[in-house]
Amino acid sequence: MARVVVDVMLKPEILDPQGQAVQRALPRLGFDGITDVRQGKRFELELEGPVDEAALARIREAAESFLANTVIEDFVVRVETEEEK
Amino acid sequence: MARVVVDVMLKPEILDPQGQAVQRALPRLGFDGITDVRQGKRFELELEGPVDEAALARIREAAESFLANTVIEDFVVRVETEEEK
Amino acid sequence: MSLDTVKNALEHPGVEQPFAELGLKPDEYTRIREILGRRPTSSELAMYSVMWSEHCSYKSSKVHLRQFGDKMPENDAMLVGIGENAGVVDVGQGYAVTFKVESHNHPSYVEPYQGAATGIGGIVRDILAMGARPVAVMDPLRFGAAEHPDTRRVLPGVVAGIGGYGNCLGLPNIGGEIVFDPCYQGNPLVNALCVGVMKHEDIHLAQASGAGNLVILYGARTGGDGIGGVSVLASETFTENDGGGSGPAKRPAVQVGDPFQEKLLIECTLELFREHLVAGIQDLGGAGLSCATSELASAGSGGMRVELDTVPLRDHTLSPEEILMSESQERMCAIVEPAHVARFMEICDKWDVIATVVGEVTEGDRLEIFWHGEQIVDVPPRTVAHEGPVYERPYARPQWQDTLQADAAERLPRPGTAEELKATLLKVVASPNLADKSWVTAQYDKYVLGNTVLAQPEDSGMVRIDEESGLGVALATDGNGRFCKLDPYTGAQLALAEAYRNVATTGAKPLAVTDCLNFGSPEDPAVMWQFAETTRGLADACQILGTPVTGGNVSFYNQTGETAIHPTPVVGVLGVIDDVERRTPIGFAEEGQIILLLGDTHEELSGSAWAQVAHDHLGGLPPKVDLERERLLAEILIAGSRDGMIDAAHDLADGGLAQALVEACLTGGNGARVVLAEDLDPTVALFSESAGRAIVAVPRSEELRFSDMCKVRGLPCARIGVVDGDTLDFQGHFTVALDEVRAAHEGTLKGLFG
Amino acid sequence: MTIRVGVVTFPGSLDDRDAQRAVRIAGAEPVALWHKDKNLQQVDAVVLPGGFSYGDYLRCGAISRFSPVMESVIEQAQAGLPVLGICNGFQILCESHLLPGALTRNDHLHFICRDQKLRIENVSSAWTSDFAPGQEITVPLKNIDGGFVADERTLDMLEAEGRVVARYLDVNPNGSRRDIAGISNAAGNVVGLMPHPEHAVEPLTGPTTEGLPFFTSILKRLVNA
Ligand SMILES: Nc1ncnc2c1ncn2[C@@H]1O[C@H](COP(=O)(O)OP(=O)(O)O)[C@@H](O)[C@H]1O
Ligand SMILES: [Mg+2]
Repeated sequence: MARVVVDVMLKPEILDPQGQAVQRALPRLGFDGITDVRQGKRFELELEGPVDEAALARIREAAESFLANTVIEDFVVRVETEEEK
Repeated sequence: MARVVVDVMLKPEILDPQGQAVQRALPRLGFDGITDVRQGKRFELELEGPVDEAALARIREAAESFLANTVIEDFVVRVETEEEK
Repeated sequence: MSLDTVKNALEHPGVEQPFAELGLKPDEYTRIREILGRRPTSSELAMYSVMWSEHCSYKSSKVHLRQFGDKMPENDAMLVGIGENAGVVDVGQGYAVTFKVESHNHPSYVEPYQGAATGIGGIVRDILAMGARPVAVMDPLRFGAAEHPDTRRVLPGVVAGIGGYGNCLGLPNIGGEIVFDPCYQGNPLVNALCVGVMKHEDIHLAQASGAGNLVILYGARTGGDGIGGVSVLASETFTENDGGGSGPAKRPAVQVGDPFQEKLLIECTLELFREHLVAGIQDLGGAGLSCATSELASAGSGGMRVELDTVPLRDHTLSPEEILMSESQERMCAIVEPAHVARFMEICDKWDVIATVVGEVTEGDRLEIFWHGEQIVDVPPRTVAHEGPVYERPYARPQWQDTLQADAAERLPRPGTAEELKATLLKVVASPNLADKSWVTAQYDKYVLGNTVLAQPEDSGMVRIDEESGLGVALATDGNGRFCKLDPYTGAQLALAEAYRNVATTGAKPLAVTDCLNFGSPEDPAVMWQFAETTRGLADACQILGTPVTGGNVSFYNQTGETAIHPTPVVGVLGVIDDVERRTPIGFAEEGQIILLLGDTHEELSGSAWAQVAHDHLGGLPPKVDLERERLLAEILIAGSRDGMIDAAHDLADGGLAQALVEACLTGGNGARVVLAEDLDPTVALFSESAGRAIVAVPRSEELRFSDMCKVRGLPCARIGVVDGDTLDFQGHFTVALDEVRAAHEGTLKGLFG
Repeated sequence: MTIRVGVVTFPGSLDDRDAQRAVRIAGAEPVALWHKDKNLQQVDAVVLPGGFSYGDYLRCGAISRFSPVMESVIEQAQAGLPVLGICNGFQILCESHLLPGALTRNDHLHFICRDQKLRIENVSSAWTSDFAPGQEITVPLKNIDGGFVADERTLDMLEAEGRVVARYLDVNPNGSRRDIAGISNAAGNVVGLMPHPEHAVEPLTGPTTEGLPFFTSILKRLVNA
């Protein structure tokens, strides 16, 4: 079994109220020096078969058409390395 | 400027209704072979200064106390590599 | 750990069992051994331990709660009383209404969002299990001091959780309470009320009868969440830093709700009812399958056999003990005749709800549970579900009670000048407890279902239940922990009186009561005395007002260390109104109308909001209760609404006349000119919290008819002013612009939490 | 001739019965449509009601968009069938690309339920023809993901083509770009609206009855057609 991660973030030009709220809160909690925060989604997909190019292509398609709304969001598909797990 | 990523995921034993909804939908859209989906949050933090151990320690603290709800969530802090960007 | 079967228990009687860790006392464990004639298996021990916990067995409260039955007033409306998931009341035209308030206090402190969310989920399933369509929710809440940093963690989370779950379910939130007091700092109270509607013939009960009928578990898969939730989160082992829970293994004690799943469960269940496919039904709440199977079997005529390994799991590593204790949300258990199973499954499939036959009703009188063919439970179900331990806990009036009562607020310094009086009024209406609650209630959907006639900030929530006839129900919840601390007997009666008055003020006839009794540790005789006094006061008052208690909930151990919360009974009253068109709102919407004050104002400042805000004082005796007067006031208010004499009415409670006038003016968008009674000190006139009072606004053309009615019936009715302008003008004292009052009243919660 | 207006129920739809009631009060016949059924039963118009379809998991409307009923709705909407998406329905229409843009988390991050003042900016769409030009109305608004966003070019296009159907007045309750509360497609038959006109059709249960013209507009158009 292998894990593929899809990261979905709002496009830079789209307002991210959640990220902004975090950014505003951090200094109040004593965490300074953070100039920007963006909040997005992370999907962890467990695959049955091998993570080959074909599988990744299918996942990219699923991300494009479903996991992300490409009107406002960008996404990145990547295979999770063992170390990250 | 450097970017640090905080990934926040529900603990494995906690119900993840969002991930389940995605998982149930995928086969209907023709995407088979995905045995499990978990959905979490991804925070991208831009730092003013260098990303040294001290900075990471502070971010870990922010994640622990604020970005993640450690009653139900786990988190991972990592420096984003250029290639991922 | 290897499987502990019944056979094993017989063969190895000497095994040491961790009954104490599971919260059982040595004598309780001994009793289990006597019942079974052997040591329990680990699964049986798990079941007994959760079912005999305070939360599930009511072992400390039972002897006191009995009064609600013993002193029950004659009431034809009561269709199902205490003992079922919720009481059911006849509201006419063939309709029945079921309602109940429950607590989710400890879980909401540990994880505010999910704790509160699953609190809503749980009470909604109780209502659903009676056969009713849930139609509205309410949320009586208590938090620590408004300015305390932890309140900033707990309150927004709780509110978001209640909204997140309730909004997603499509249930309008029609009322509730938000009270701040340092006594709730480590013990916030998250009570949740749900009301549901059905036709008389649709009432369902939690019982398993008819050998051969099947036991179907449907809804969410069972996971490791909430294991030990009942025994850890709602028991004496709860301590402030116990966030992770100390249940078995490292299972989370926190449950996560899935309101979408619950919405499907509701629609699916209602369709099952509609096709008469359900012979008995029980929701899964505290104690999960242990509770549902034992209660169903106990209330039914036969026994039950369950194949536990057929339960659909989210986590395949769960042991049978854990499956039995899991409090995974959004699950129901139905008893279904074999001939109906196929159709039952079809409907579940239509709603994408997983349903599994997990067992059957048997001829015998045992609850037997199997795991891969081996018997792990063999118990008489009544001993688990209904014949748990009963304690007569010692109780004693605390020593400090006299000192507290002697320290009356009537002796505190009062504002001396007009300026001081005005400043006091602004301070009172801006205080967190009396300030506008829109910051919270705007996060709740009050419109969904399209039947909400009254909601926040009205005196009671009101929903239409029949679109043709306009039949509706009204609900209010109240509870004043400060009064209860001063005198729990009177305090409980005041809570009931206020909720009753609130319902009547909107024009509905009060019918029945539900209550959530939030207290400290029952092992403390002082707390137990408060509890005994509260139940006695409530039962006595219900008898006089003719409104039976139909169900409720007890939450003990709301204390941090030795310090208990104020005794806090939250009382919900349900009323019925024949035509919701006739409802009376609180707002002064028409300029020129006459303002009348009904009832008597006494010098009663002890325990009041004024004493708290102006002097941070709690002492003395709470206002006196006159239940006959409450009854009369209610009759007048209902008649006034029915006969179209009054256009607005607002009950007087916290903050007294001052607060009531401010709310009526701000809501209606009009000012008022008011004359305070000459024979009263202005502080008393404005801030006394004497019970049995209300203000009404009547058109000039109706004034005489209405005041004559009051005179004939013997209800004091004083003309105190007129709706007018854009100021609140207390003639001879001070005038304050409505805008200034509004800014003070509406700015507080936004400033604290926004 | 009775006008038949379909109201789709998705799993998690909440205001479906309210929408049906509004249709009835407007004088048309509501027809319940089920998400798993492609058959639109020859209705004259479709309402996608508010709620949390599929729990709003992933993104509001993202999962519903792929339901069987939406296949037919998308196809027929493109051929001119009047479709009104309210709140969650608006989100579904955007996810389906029948309308441009997207709805994102409210800028204040809270669910908000309030009586909202709007100005009707376009009275030529299928769903707004019964309003007076520039009419100001108050109807309930309730959502947590109500902020309308689109890129500047799209926003300019919507303005230029008069496709902003309704705008927030007094308060922008969610950070919507250019105070947009509702938009239409180029043909004017598909309208998405964040506020809830179906909750403002009876004096007893709504703040006003000013939501009703959304439902009567469609009658006039269909009867005249
Ligand atoms: N304070 C109370 N007043 C009246 N009835 C109560 C009270 N507390 C509990 N009950 C009743 O005792 C019964 C058992 O309560 P409970 O175990 O909480 O039910 P459930 O498991 O359905 O939540 C219910 O009928 C409930 O209404
Ligand atoms: Mg129950």
